[in-house]
Amino acid sequence: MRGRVLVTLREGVLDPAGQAVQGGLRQLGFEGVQSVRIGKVIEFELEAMPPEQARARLEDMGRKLLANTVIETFEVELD
Amino acid sequence: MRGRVLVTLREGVLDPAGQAVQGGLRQLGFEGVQSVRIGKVIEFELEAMPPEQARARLEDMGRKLLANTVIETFEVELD
Amino acid sequence: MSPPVDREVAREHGLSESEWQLVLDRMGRTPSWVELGVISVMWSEHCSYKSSRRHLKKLPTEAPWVLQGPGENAGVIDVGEGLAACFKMESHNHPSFIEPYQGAATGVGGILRDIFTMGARPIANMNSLRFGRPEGARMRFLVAGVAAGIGGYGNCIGVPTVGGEIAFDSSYDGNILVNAFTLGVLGSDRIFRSAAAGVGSSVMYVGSKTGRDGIHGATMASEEFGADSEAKRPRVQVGDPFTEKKLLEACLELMKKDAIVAIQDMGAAGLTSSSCEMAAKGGLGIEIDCGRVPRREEGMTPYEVMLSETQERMLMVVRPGTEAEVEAIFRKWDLAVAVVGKVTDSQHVVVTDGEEVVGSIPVDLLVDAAPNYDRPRSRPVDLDERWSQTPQIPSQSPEERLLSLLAQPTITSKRWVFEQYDSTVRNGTVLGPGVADAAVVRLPDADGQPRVTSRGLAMTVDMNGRFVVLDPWRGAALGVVEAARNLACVGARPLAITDCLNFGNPEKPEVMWSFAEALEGMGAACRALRTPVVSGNVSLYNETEGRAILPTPTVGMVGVVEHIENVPGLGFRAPGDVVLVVGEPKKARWAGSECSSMAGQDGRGRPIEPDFAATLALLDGMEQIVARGWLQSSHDAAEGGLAVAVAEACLAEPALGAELDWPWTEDEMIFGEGPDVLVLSVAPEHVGSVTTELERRGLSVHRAGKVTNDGRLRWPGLDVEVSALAKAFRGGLEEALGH
Amino acid sequence: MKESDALKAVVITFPGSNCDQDAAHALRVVVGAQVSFVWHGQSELPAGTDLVMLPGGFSYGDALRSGAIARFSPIMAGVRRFAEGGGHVWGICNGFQVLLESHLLPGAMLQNASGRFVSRTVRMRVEQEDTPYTRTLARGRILRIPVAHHEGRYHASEETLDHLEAEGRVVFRYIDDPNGSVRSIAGICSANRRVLGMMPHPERAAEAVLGSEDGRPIFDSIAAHLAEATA
Ligand SMILES: Nc1ncnc2c1ncn2[C@@H]1O[C@H](COP(=O)(O)OP(=O)(O)O)[C@@H](O)[C@H]1O
Ligand SMILES: [Mg+2]
Repeated sequence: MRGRVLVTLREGVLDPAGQAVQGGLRQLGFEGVQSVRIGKVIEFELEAMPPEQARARLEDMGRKLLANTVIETFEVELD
Repeated sequence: MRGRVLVTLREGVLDPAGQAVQGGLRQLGFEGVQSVRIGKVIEFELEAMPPEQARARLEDMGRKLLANTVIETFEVELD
Repeated sequence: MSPPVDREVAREHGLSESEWQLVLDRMGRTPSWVELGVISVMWSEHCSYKSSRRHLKKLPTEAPWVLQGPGENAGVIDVGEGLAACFKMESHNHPSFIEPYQGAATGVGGILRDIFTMGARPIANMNSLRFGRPEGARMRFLVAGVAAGIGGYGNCIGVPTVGGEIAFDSSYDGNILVNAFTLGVLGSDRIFRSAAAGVGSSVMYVGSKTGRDGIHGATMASEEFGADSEAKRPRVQVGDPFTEKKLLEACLELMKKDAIVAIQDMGAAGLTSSSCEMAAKGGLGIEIDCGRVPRREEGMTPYEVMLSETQERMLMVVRPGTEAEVEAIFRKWDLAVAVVGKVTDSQHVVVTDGEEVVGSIPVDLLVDAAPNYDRPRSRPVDLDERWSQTPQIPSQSPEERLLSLLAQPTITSKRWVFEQYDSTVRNGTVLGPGVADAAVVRLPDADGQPRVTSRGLAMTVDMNGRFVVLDPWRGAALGVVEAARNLACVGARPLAITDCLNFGNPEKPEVMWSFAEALEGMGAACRALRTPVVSGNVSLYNETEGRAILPTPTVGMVGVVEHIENVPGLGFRAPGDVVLVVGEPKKARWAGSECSSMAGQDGRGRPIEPDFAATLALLDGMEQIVARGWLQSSHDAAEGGLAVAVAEACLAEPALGAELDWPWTEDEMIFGEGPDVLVLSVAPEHVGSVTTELERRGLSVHRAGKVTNDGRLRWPGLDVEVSALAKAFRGGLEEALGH
Repeated sequence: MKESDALKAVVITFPGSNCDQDAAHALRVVVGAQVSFVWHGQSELPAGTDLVMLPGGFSYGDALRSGAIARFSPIMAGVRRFAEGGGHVWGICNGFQVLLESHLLPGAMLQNASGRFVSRTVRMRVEQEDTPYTRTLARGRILRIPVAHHEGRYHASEETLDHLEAEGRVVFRYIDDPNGSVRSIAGICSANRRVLGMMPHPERAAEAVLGSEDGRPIFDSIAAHLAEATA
């Protein structure tokens, strides 16, 4: 079974890469972009288990390893 | 309006960051993880426009800048 | 709109009862919310040095070559040819414990800014790191994060990391140390300073836009970690080296014009401390309109704007009429730039939000009248008893002892870490990490750009907290001596030091006693070696749950090398070369040694008394010998003693062996630590001259044997394969970190 | 060499370039080049340019992928025209990454297999001597040159790789590969052999006092080649 954890910087935390990309898009002439934030997506292939259990496990991984909650937040998505 | 572009490494391309996370999870005692791949999520705040136009624009950015199709694939998601 | 200010709110801002009373007395009224914020950060330990100020005064700070001592963003010394070196070291211990990558990265970013604020182009970074026992997952995460963060920032901005030190000890389990050093070069007549001048002149803001980053980071650095610090979730700042690179180039570009009157980076406590310091140094007032500060986020209050610790920002006073020129340069580099205020003669820091005055504080209240404590000190009652004890070292074969020492995290090769640092960018690295006791970089031109020359700068960071905890006076002095000895190895003439004083809670009399003693010892050593202190930093409250770190007053020493083409590395070079041992190994002691720590005996004994005259003689002799190109290699004995120094000399690439016939009698002579002992290798034809030069200065020189290529280190009573040494040494850190 | 016949090299400075001065220094010291810096926002190269150097560094902070944004800088259009007109373009480290992202060379760069930045001196073998950059070097010669990068793992499809090998366009190969590059590739050139991209930094190995002079012959080669071409 598949799931993913999206890790993004907390709101208000500076995102230097996002800003550089926003600058790049401006140069490229892409208009209408008000803000860009870059995060990580961590995709998992898990052994078969009930969705509730998979979600709990991914949440736990997010807290313990995938995100540093001082500056990041995360979201779990299951297929 | 909001949208995002998910960029992931093509299948078959070695993903050391994913492997490191998999190793870290194992050390922490997480079981049942068969594979981990890490990609990027680029979140956009766009000015109001019809969804079709927004999608087209994100697709265009994905092709031109956000992903390098030699090594990556991408997916567009709109809120 | 702002909540009312009272005693309770003041306490939450870190002000003590008496400090709050002082505020009320001096202001004659209750401060506003913004005023309280400003006062509390300016009076924090980090900004006010309230516990340390009176002790720092005892350090020597002057010499004819000192162009700028403590008091500015960094110290500056004359290095000849119209050039000057600007350097400083700073701690980022607390943020790095919470978010190691960003904490370490922003530590590097901050020290870099201190250097280019002075008008210097940064050309070399070093760092001094202390970690706890590396076995646990958390500590491994911290080591990996700190290394990656230091590299991530320095590599991106393109300043080579040329050296450093890393030690592990359980006292740092809950409080790691991340001390970052940067050195830059500038023309000696082009020093920029921070004193505001010119009433009416514009105050300009340049760099990143302000967000709500790390508000109250300065007070965080001044508080002991409690178990609730996880819950407090302070907002750690994120570093942006790309923006800093642009800021660096833009500032240096502007500095070539005649526009800047004063410049100050926004470090801890951001706009608050930079504006207050500029006003105080100029004996003037300053007015800041928060409404004009470029922002990244919406709805920020003046309180947040004044206290934000967003990185990569600078404040400047500019000459009237140059505003447009300044703006053009920063726009070209795609950076925020704005006039945010002006210099006044009011002697007040006035904060407005548009037309509305939201704070007005007398400058002297923030700086001169800031608390200045003579904290109680007490000499530990059991000190004499501990000094009289001898560490009990279990008996072991010399081979086994040597192999286990080489694999200790503190001694083993740090390659895993320093290979993550770009050490060769800027075309100046003559001796980088891992190949010598001190780093050597070629002296660039006045713009800091590479050029062909024989002159160079040598630099090192050192301190052994195990000595300091046993005897703070001797320990701190021995740290300065070790730094000098490291410069001696590359034939450099030391000129000055910077320091970073990492201690526990100063409100504990024993901690305060060790702080004061260490400063006395450091001062004595600096006076004797004629290396004044030109800059530095103090980090207190390095404790977790009441347990203090080893007192660690790290020093960074800088010297000049006249012939960079002749500087030796630490490794043996050619079979047949003669090995000389310089100094008096028999003075080495178990006290404070790696062996005593491995045996759990760290608390016992007293380190040796430094012999400054001998160190001076060594410096002088080595300078002569290296200048003539007589040395193949030189290495000093430090952690692990003489035996480890010899083993490390065998482990250069390609590894060589050695056959030594110089007899040692006690394990303590070759595994103990303390005295100035050097291991040199010399081509046979120069042995006579080298020996004469050193003996002439009263130093003992022992002809100990020769370099071989038979793959063994042989010494009476010790015979071991070099490949076994290599295995222990090269894999030690990876092993310890579980890689 | 007279000022007027000195090689005219242009070093492009992107925001975030940090080896631009090093490249210029080596070009001056080793081959007496006349070096000018061109800001990324310009769209034209100066007339009479012999060689364009895309230096190392972190253009645009390496956001997204190294070289991804720099590729769209105005000057890259000029560089492309220069290359298409037969000009010589040399990209080192980040410069190589920019060349890949610009499709002036095939393939892409990935994060090092170790997942960590790597800074060390590596050995690489000269695979081709018939390029403007290696003509004074013998095939098989081993050079010791520093690397310093986080994204240096070269990648291309098998088909592209076979094609590159068949055309003799793999110019340098690592002996002790620091990053896991496919087929240990350290440097490649264009079909006309005039565009070279390489991860190692020969400009840091051009003076004995800095530890290695193995980078010098590459500078000597391109200078000799250009001197002949313009003679
Ligand atoms: N231990 C010390 N030894 C010498 N100088 C010191 C020491 N600690 C602080 N200083 C000096 O005090 C001044 C203030 O330091 P600091 O608050 O770290 O500056 P900044 O705000 O630029 O980071 C600087 O000039 C610094 O060099
Ligand atoms: Mg400063």
